[in-house]
Amino acid sequence: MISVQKNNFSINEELSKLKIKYNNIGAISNFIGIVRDKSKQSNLVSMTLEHYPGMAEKMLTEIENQALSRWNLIGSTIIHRYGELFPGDQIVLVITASEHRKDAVESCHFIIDWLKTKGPFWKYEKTNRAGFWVEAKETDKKEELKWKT
Amino acid sequence: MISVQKNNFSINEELSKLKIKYNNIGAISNFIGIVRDKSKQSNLVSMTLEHYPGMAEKMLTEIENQALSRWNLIGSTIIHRYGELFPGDQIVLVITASEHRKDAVESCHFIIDWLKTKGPFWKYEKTNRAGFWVEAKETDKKEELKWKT
Amino acid sequence: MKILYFSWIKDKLGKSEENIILQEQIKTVEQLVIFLQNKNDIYKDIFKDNKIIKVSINMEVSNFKDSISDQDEIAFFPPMTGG
Amino acid sequence: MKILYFSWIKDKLGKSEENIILQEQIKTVEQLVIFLQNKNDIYKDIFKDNKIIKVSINMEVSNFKDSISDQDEIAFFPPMTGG
Repeated sequence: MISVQKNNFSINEELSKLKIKYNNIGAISNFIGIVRDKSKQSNLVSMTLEHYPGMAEKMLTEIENQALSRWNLIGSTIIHRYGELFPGDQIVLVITASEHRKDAVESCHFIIDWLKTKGPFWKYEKTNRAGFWVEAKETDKKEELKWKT
Repeated sequence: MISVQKNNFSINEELSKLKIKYNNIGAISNFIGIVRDKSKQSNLVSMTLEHYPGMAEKMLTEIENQALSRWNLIGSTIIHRYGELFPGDQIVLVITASEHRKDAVESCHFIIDWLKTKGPFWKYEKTNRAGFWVEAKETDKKEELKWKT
Repeated sequence: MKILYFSWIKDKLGKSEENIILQEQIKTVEQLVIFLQNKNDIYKDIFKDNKIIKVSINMEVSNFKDSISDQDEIAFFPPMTGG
Repeated sequence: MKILYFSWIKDKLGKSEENIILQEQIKTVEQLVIFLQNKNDIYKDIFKDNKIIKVSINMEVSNFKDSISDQDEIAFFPPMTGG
């Protein structure tokens, strides 16, 4: 299941949905991205996530399908928010469920690395001094490349 | 924070505790181990987790400290249950929180791999036909060894 | 042809999208960029270093050498920063 | 000396712990195992293949060659299956 949404999500609710829908889950990995309190130098006021509607959903579906084909997964959830978010707010949720831990753990890692460089989202940080678009990190590209096998 | 307990845990509560206690969290990884519905061949009735009281707490503290020293973590939680559990019940929870995702994701993976071979717990599975002690998997040992660097 | 702009590219242009009628001689993204740069200095400035700008054709990440047609939806954006 | 047993070892012995007075000539885990095996066939059977049994001394995973003393808490168990 993928969703690109403005609203917040509840990890408990999403976990329950997966557990009701599927049997024999033995391992669940999940990742939550959160707006930090601090930007590079100064305190963060807000972070606005811009996205490409349509393409965001398309890319999230693509990455979910890739994860499902590479690992033995029972189910998965990818939720990515957009709009103006504040320190402590949840940005992204990835859940992967499998019988054995290796599949859940690795695929969750894969999805989050992939989102960083292939998810059509752009972050605008407002601090108490200024506002700027967050630049993509070279290290993120490297993280994503390690899954190319 | 580590805990070896009979009672169930709530992932939401544990996440809230971490988020209240620490600032500037940007990434949270977590892993939940769950009792599956099926044993190798037949349906599972229950799984009893035996543990070595004292040593279990000692080993969980040790692994948490190792994770904190190897990765740049803001906080972490390891909860491992013992006693008789039933299909769908939660067994273990690992949470790692960091500023950047790499630290949270890798350390969570490390802790769960390590628990499999170094956590002094033994699993007894009761199916509708018989009962038996679960044997350690060779692959678990291999997973743990990949962290020896 | 619909062209979308994101992030600082949108800010510099002061618009998030525009519709243009694609002239027949424009066959690739590269040629479209030159056409845009000839419009004014803002475009010229934005596309002065192509390497930091990505393009998608119909929501598919693409190359500047790729072919385009008038029915395509093109988007220009800096490297993505999701997650 | 307190000795603890876990998992199928406990089941086979029908007990989860016992207290023994360590004879002076027993200096290592290995020697303790031989002492236990001499008690009866159940111990003999359990320890017939040491490789699948692990030992801890004072809650520290240890080797069968390691030294022990009467104040130690020893535990025998199969490979752990936590998580």
